[in-house]
Amino acid sequence: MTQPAATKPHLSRPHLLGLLRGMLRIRRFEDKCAELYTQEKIRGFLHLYNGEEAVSVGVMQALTEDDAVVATYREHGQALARGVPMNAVMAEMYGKAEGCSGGRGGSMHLFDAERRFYGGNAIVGGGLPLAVGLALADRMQGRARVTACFFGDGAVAEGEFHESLNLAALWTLPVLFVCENNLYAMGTALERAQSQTDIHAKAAAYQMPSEAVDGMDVVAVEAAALRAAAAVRAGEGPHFLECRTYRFRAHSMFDAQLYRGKDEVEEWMKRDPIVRLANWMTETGMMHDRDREELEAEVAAEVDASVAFAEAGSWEPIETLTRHVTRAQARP
Amino acid sequence: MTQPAATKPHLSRPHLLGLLRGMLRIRRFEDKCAELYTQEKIRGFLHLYNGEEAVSVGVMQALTEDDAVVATYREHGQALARGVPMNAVMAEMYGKAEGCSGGRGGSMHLFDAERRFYGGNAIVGGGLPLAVGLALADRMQGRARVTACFFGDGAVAEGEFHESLNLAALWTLPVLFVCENNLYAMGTALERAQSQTDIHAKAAAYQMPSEAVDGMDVVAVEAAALRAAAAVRAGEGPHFLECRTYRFRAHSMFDAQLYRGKDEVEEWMKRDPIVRLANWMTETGMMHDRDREELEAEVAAEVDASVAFAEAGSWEPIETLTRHVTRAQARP
Amino acid sequence: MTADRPPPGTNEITYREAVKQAIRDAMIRDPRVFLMGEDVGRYGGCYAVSKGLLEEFGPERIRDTPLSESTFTGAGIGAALGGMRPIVEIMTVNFSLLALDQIVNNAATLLHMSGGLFNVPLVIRMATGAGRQLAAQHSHSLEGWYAHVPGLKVLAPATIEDARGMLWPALEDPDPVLIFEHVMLYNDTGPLPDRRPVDITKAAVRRPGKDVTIITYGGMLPKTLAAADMLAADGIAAEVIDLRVLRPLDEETVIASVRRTRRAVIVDEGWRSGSLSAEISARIMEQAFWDLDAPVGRVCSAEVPMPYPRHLEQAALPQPDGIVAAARATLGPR
Amino acid sequence: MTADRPPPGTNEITYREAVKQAIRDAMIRDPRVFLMGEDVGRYGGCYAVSKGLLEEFGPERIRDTPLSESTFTGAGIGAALGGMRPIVEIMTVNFSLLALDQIVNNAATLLHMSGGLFNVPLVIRMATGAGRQLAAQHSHSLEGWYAHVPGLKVLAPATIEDARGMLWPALEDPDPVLIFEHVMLYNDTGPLPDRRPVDITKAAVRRPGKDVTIITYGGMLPKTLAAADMLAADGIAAEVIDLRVLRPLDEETVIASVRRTRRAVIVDEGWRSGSLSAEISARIMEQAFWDLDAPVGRVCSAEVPMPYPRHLEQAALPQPDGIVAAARATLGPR
Ligand SMILES: Cc1ncc(C[n+]2csc(CCOP(=O)(O)OP(=O)(O)O)c2C)c(N)n1
Ligand SMILES: Cc1ncc(C[n+]2csc(CCOP(=O)(O)OP(=O)(O)O)c2C)c(N)n1
Ligand SMILES: [Mg+2]
Ligand SMILES: [Mg+2]
Repeated sequence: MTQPAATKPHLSRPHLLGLLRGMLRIRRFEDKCAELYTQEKIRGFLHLYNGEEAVSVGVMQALTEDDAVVATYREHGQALARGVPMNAVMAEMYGKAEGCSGGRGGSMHLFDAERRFYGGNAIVGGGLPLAVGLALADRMQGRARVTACFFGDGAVAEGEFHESLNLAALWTLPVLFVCENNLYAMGTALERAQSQTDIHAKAAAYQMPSEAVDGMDVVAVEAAALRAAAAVRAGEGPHFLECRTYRFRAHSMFDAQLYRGKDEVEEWMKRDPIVRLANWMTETGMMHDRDREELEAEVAAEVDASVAFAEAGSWEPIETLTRHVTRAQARP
Repeated sequence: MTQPAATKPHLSRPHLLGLLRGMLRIRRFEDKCAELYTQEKIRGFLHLYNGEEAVSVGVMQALTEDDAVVATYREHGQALARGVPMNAVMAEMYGKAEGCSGGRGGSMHLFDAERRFYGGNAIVGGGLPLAVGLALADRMQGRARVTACFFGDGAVAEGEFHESLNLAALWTLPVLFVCENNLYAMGTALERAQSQTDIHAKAAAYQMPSEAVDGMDVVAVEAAALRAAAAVRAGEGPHFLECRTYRFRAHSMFDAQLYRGKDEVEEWMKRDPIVRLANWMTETGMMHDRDREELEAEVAAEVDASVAFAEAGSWEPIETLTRHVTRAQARP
Repeated sequence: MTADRPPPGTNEITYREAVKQAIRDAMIRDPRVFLMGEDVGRYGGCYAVSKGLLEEFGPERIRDTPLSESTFTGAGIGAALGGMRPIVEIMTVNFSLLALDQIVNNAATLLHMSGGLFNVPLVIRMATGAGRQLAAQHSHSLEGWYAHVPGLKVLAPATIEDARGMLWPALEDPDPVLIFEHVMLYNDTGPLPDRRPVDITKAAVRRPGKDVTIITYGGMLPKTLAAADMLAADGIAAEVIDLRVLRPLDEETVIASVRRTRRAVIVDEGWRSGSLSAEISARIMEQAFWDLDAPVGRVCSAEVPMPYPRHLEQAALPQPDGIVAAARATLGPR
Repeated sequence: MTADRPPPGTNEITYREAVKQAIRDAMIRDPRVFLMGEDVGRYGGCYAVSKGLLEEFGPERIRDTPLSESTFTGAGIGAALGGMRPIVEIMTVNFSLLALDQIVNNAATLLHMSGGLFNVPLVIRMATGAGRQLAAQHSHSLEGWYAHVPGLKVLAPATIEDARGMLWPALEDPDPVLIFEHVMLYNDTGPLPDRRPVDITKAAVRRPGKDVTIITYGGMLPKTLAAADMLAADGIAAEVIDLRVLRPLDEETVIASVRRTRRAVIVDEGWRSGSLSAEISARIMEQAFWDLDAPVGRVCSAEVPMPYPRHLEQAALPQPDGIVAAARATLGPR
């Protein structure tokens, strides 16, 4: 995990290569998941992050190991960028005991205690109050930690968005609200869900500092996140970051995408955050074809290894069915 | 019920006398309720409207008979100003069969079908979605009616406030949102509930036209309501009216008012909307002492008559206990 | 259903399609009817129930809502008060908790609080149940909670006929009606049923039998019928009752059957403690105790938030084997 | 309680005061404990439970929240995850529906979904029940719903001792615990109990008896004891069991008693259909059927949103007379 030392991104080659690697790991992981889904190795609902990689990778640069993350159900990228080991994430996709949630969570419920990754929440908006509470605990215990809370544009319509932003602002809590605005909530376009489509402007209703950033530009996201996290960490209260992005794939694996045109998708694909960074690094001579190939190979190997790990994993015995219902001794 | 003919209040003597009478009816009714509560004629929770009369009386001027009202649990004033007969309201306080809700609702649940008074809702914020739905029904049925939705400053923190304002604005529905900002939700002062205490500014998050008005000035409220209702009726979509007011009495009959100082209450009492209008009318020669006395006597008689009506009312027989659970034939 | 295989050549239809046809019919029949919920329009419904309806009826009557369960459900209540006949779709029963305040504190109480002035002719449909590996926030069976609430009517169509026939009478009902569609039924296929409405007051005997009564509803009906087949192979004639209406319960049909068979088992996908199965058992206790030859059994889900992996999910859910065992237990020696 | 009148001169205390003392003790004992909810601070609590605590512990630990049940409850979950020991107060169970999503979909599931990584040591207190003429949106008894949910522990202190003694073990519990305080108990007065925690796993026999077991909890305990007095006057010795813990149920105590008395009645203020009383009846059915001499009876609230007037409210609620009649019915001739 990167230790944020400054409030501005380092534009050094190793750093940028790290960002690129971070995004590529997510992209290739997601592509593999799609493949595994058609093979029925992964089941349930599967929400892929293709196109949005710059958001998680950018934001996570601003967090230290002590900070916390509250994620959505489209959280593979959030988890990988946070440092949850790919093996454990892939095993979780399979529902294997070696998964990061012991196999019980699946794609929508990735957890990691060591990395303070508080899940994978499949109730839209349901994570916001948790983030407020985690930040409250930090405040009450005098810890200068940040809780980054991810949610989509769809969540903005839910009552909990409003309640949580107000509470965090009212109590000056150290939450970094990160809206992944990919313009759709399932098949509902932003303008069919919000009377005010400029989401970051809503933070004004809570007197919360707010910024909108190009979510297809990992360096811009990182820069904005660094600024916001620094302010949050300094005790200035919550900050709001709207990352404008786009999902390249369907909402889930059951989606014919009738609600948007191919041309729109193609238009956005031209802004692919990975291609964009890679091209820029190539153009500026920071990266050569061989570097890129090496990176791809390295990531492919990691993904393959994660599949092998998951395949080799074990199923929780059926006898443990009612484990982890309560931590205290069970008696229903 | 006044028919709003214009978008500006008539400052004629009869009109102003009508406003004064409207407010006085509420004030004296509430004082009587307080008395009856100590006599245990009225039970349960009782929330009085003293000090806030100008809000309901002012807003109702802007409504026609066809319009609808969604009220709070502090709704005696809202009901009386809307034209629900005082007898029926008082009988409801007693829980008598002759009450406007057949006695089953009590103070917090006044209803009147004829006046399209959709209650008396004791879940803070719970009425907002109903108002949105009533307005939706009007829109879908092509009726140019307004639904006025009353709620307190406390309700502004609830998620339903946010969801409802968004939906009404998104669908351009004919709702007039009326926030009775009396600075407290029970014992919680506005600044302890909201990071942004300028409530009317929140409407911007929904691109909704909004205005704050002196809720202690009935003419100002009427004027603002007329403007807003006219726009709503014209199909411009929802409008937001924040009426800045104050409750002179405790939150309910179980409240020692530890959370506010006597001086603050006294300061606000100087702005008593009834005194203010009466004084102005006296000063300008529109009202003479005799008029005032007559008015007081008339209102006192009406209140006394309502008590007599309620006293003479009947109890619903116990055999009818499970009536009105479903309208279809019951079988639990 | 086991007994009812369509003869070859007959039109077949899925449960999903039957629900859609019911909505379509109602929309055509009554201009006050409209459908409202998340992604019912452009997306076609999260379980593809409403696919195509937007094109046919337009966005005024097939309304995509923002993610705001409480408010669009409450708006359904308001629209019903205002003279419309809304069908509100909530994607999944787990999300309905966000709208529960509106349903319990408003929809179910307005008629009573208003002394009979304001009824709420609203239909709320939602998916329920597990089996698709959707884990602990999408897989529960909470319809039993709704069946607890006076003022509501609760339906659970388990057959294609009911999926098609229950909506219209629900819309004609003056009170709020909730319809629970089990996610594992949507792909069920069967003969195209009549367009006519079905009776929404009675339970149905789906299979007659004399040895034991098995009472179930919704998504558990196919499994129960499978269990009855297995029992039949062993010479045990199980009577299978599909409750159909979870509130108000059709006690008569249940009690009459139990009086005859003298044995009963209830199959309910809800978590056992406090599920609807308990209410059925208690009513049998109260009304047929002296007729019973054995204690009434229950087959329910394990008391665990639903785990994701298939083997654990299936282990958590009632299965035909378990139903057979419970039925046998009522017949076995003390 | 009938048996337990305080000897003259002993310190007396109200149930309300006992709850407050429990909170105070916990705040002093563990700096991680704090209280959060609507009007718990400056107002002193809607039922005056927390009056004075703000002055003693300050606004950081006695936190008035905005009206936002879902978020402050969810923030309690988050704070518990973050190492605190929050006590969240929800004014009334009817309002808790606004927070139910957080409680069911997060508090109850996080441990399981995370494969045991994240437990939620949170206590949620709320008032429940009727009797104060608060009508159809403030008077219900929905604790039975919470008792349905795996992952939660549900307590119902019916005595001053339990009101004082249950909070600390609830806070020590690694899992979310809900505590239901019946509004009609707050003014109950009795001797000052010990500061020591009580066992929160067992039901209590509040009055021993041999003829019939009456099982109840929370606000119905005083009425049940009154009924037992009335029965005693007629020579019928009723055993009164106070469940105390609604989840997980202490089945052993209930079943052992019923096996002895061979008769049982359950008293529950919830609406009858689908109330916790059904679960108790079903468990007795399953585990003590052969020991029963009569069907298990239930005394519950009428299935009506609570009406406001006193005579109707009282008619809707279980009363000692009805309990006596139900107990007698189990003893009468077939
Ligand atoms: C409370 C709730 N309502 C509905 C759903 C179903 N649902 C799952 S994802 C989704 C869309 C969410 O959109 P957004 O917040 O923009 O996130 P994105 O999928 O675009 O990342 C919906 C409606 C849900 N999971 N939770
Ligand atoms: C959802 C909900 N939470 C809490 C309460 C308890 N309660 C009743 S009135 C009230 C204060 C509401 O304040 P506001 O909206 O400002 O209205 P006011 O009483 O000032 O008119 C509270 C907290 C409630 N009735 N409903
Ligand atoms: Mg989105
Ligand atoms: Mg207020």
